[in-house]
Amino acid sequence: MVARDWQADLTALFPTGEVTRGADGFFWVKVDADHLHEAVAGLKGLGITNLSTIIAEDLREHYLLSYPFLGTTVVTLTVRIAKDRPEVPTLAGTVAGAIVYEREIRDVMGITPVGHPDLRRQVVPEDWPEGVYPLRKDVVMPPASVAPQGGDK
Amino acid sequence: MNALKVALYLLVFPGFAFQSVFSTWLEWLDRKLYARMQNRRGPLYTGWSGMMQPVADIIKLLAKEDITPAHADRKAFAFMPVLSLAAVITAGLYIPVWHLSKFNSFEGDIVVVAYLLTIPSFSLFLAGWFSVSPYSLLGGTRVLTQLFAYEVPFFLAVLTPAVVSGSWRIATIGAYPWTSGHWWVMPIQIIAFGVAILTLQAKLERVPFDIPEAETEVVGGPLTEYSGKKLALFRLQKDILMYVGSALVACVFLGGFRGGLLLGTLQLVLKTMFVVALLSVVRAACARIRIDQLVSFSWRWLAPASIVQFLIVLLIKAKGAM
Amino acid sequence: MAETIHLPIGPQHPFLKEPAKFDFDIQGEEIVGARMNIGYNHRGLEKLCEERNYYQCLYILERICGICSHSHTTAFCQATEKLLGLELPKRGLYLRTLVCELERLHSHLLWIGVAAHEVGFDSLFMLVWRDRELVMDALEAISGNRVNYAFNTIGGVRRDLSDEQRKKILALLQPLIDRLEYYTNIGSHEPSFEARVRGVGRLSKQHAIDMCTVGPFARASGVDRDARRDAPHAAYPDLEFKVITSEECDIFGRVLVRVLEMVESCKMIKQILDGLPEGDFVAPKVMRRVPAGAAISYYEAPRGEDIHYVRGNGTEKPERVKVRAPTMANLEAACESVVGSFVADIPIAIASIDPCFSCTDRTSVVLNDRRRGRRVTTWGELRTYGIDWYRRNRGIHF
Amino acid sequence: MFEGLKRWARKKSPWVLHFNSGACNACDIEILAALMPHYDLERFGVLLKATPRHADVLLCSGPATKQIAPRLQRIYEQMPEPKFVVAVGACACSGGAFRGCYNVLEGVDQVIPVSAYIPGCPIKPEALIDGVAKLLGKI
Repeated sequence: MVARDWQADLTALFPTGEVTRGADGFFWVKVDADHLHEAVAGLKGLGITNLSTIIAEDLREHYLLSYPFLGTTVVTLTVRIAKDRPEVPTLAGTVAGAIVYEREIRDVMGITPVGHPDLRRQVVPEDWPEGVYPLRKDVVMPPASVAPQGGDK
Repeated sequence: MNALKVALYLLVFPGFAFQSVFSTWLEWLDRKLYARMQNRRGPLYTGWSGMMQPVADIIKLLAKEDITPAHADRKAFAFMPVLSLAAVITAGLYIPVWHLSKFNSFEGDIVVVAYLLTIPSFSLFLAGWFSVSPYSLLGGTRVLTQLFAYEVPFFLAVLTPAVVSGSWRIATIGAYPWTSGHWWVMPIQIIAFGVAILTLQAKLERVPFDIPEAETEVVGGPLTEYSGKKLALFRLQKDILMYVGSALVACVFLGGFRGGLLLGTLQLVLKTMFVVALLSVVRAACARIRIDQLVSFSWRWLAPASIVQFLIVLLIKAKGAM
Repeated sequence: MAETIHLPIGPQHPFLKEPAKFDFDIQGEEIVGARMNIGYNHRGLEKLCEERNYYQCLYILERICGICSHSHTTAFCQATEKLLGLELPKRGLYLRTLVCELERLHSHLLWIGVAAHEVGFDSLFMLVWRDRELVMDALEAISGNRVNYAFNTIGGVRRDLSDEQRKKILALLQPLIDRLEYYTNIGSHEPSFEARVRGVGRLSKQHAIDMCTVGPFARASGVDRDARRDAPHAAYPDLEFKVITSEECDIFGRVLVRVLEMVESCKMIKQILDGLPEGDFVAPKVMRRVPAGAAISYYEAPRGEDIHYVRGNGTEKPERVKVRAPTMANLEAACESVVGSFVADIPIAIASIDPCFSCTDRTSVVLNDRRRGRRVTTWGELRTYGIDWYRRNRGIHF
Repeated sequence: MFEGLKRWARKKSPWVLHFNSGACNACDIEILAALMPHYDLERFGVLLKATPRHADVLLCSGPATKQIAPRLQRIYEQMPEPKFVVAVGACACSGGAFRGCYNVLEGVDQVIPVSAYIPGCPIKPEALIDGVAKLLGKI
């Protein structure tokens, strides 16, 4: 495989974004939520199409979404999401594989992918209570254990 | 004296007692061979070399709680295993081994046996139907679909020796190579024999034709909801069906069981074992096929093959060679 | 047109060795719609990891899944090592990779057995599992356990490999390769098996790319991607191997890809054992406090890329651990590939991605939802219920 | 004598149903491995059955997640008497490594009565054979 100067390519692709290269050779690019679509389309142009997952994090001041893409290197787009407006444009139109992961971040972090075609519950059961997102730091879980009382065995 | 003989015939040999014992033993043989072909040991510690294993299974099932699902039709649900068991045991009485009289051996008994052997399939279908659970229903309809696929080739294959010998009586068909001296009729029926083995396998719902009970697809098929005694009856029925089917095939294709009580029984045992061993080989060497594949396989290959065999036999007959 | 029947499969069904639920719409024997519902196996592990230190996390993550236990710890160790900026000793990397490849062997053998079982080919199932025991013996010799090896640690591995063990594993490779050849033969020439896997569960290359499928599932659809090559990790950059792809796009292709991958694995194991560097097998000094920052690590598990994301916050406990198991990426595509085939194809088609729900389900959490009245009955209640039920329905009094 | 026969049959023909109540797969594959040529549980008359109606022994692996608990109970109810439950693996016995997860119960015995516990993470096939043999010895 020909080594490619990804740094140059990515910097050209994201003139306004911040492209950093980790010690492991993976790239991190900060992107605006509004420009997410263009960024993904741009990566597609570079031949990086495989969205591996979407990682949702609660960083207390804001949420952070990371979109790692695997081509012949790994490029991770990170998107900050404000706490008061937990929304992100959906990627469903550009990358079909994003559908599952967007459903997942909706379920566990409560970040709504705007324009998503199918927002059924996925990783949580269908009878999950509204508004409880288990991976938020401030989530109030119902009582931890429901261990039934003894009973004779 | 005669009444005693009839009672002996019905209850002991080759009636219920012999059939149950011998067929469970055949199941052991089948399991053992199957296991050996898979590099396993098979049952080992129940009786000598695990020989009592099928018996233990059936006794255990008989002693278990019997559950009828709430939605099921209670009477029909309980009737089906009895019906199918009765059908196969009756069919077993026509296997010509001992004391042939006009009651258990007559012109046309091969048709009666072949007919009786289809009843278990119907009762399985109905059992699935009356259980009212999705898997049983699916399994039940598959039993019926499968029945339509293999029944015609099976009939054609089993009737070929009948045409050869010009008789519809199992005893006569079996004895034909001996009485006529035409030994060569046995090898030329090899195609029909092969078809009979495969369709018998389908009748017994064993791999590769265990589509109705494919446990990875429809759990237990029509028997999903059966437990305890009723399941035990179905299991016994399956064993006896295996015995009767194999004995029928052995009788018409492998030269019958002539030679009196002792020699006849010995032949019955050995020849049936041979057929069962063939069945186990088929079972061990194949993957399960799909229902549509079974239907096309049996109409595209099995049925034509048995017709070709029929034509061969008719041609030879027309030449006047037998 | 036949009536559409709704066929729920799961959560307990013989073809699923683990609980998950699929809903199929069928017309006669044909499938017209498929939906999946996972989540029967959540244990809430990601949340649990936030309350443990990194070493405790290793034990938890190892138990995400019993089949690819080494994969998860490898991915997690790699991510943590990146955060720590650790340079691993070569021998440690090689030994880690050795277990990775042995695990791939055992997982693929397991899969072929299961696939054979799904199509009712029990003889092949038995034979494959018999040979799998060879690999299990090797793993047991190396790590002392058959399934959860606890072999990885942050900064290397926990045990060294003696020369005796090395020879033992080398001796086992040749018979294994011979057996693999035999299975390749069976897979491609046994007519009833072939009839069940050829042309079933089709997934086109374009679709495989769009759905972001991973692992052998994607490679069987002609997608040339392998994290071992594309996102180099462990000792893979030093090893020579081919990325196996197939243009068959059906289950047959998936069988083929896995068998050939096993042959590659055997070759890699030989390379590792022949060129095992001397030296330490674990980094001498590993800090317990992990600096702040985020790291993402790819690892090509037997089923596809396993991705771990770790965010450290300068303490002994991780701030966030995110696990993306390969099954997650493949399930939706597998569901779609079933539509149009027959009920009989469901097990093999779903199994063809080698689903691992315990991997997939680790994120979500289920709470006791009192609103819907879902509750756990105690044994005492059950007993009362049972007695009562018998009294009502059978007239039996205790 | 009749009782003796029954007991003998029960001992010699335990049909098992395997149920994963939230396990990590490790125990499950070891259960399967125990049925395979290397260990071959069929020697003892053990057959793996697909439906609870046919089974005598329920092999439970995994700590019983909250979602699975009602199903587990239903499966147990569907089994005909006499029935036995074997908790396979450390997490089925007590919750094991998952003890403390909020959606995990601490062991199968919180949901259904258990006749035998086989600890180990995961169990070895030998342990399973030993456990089943001990259970049968008690019948």
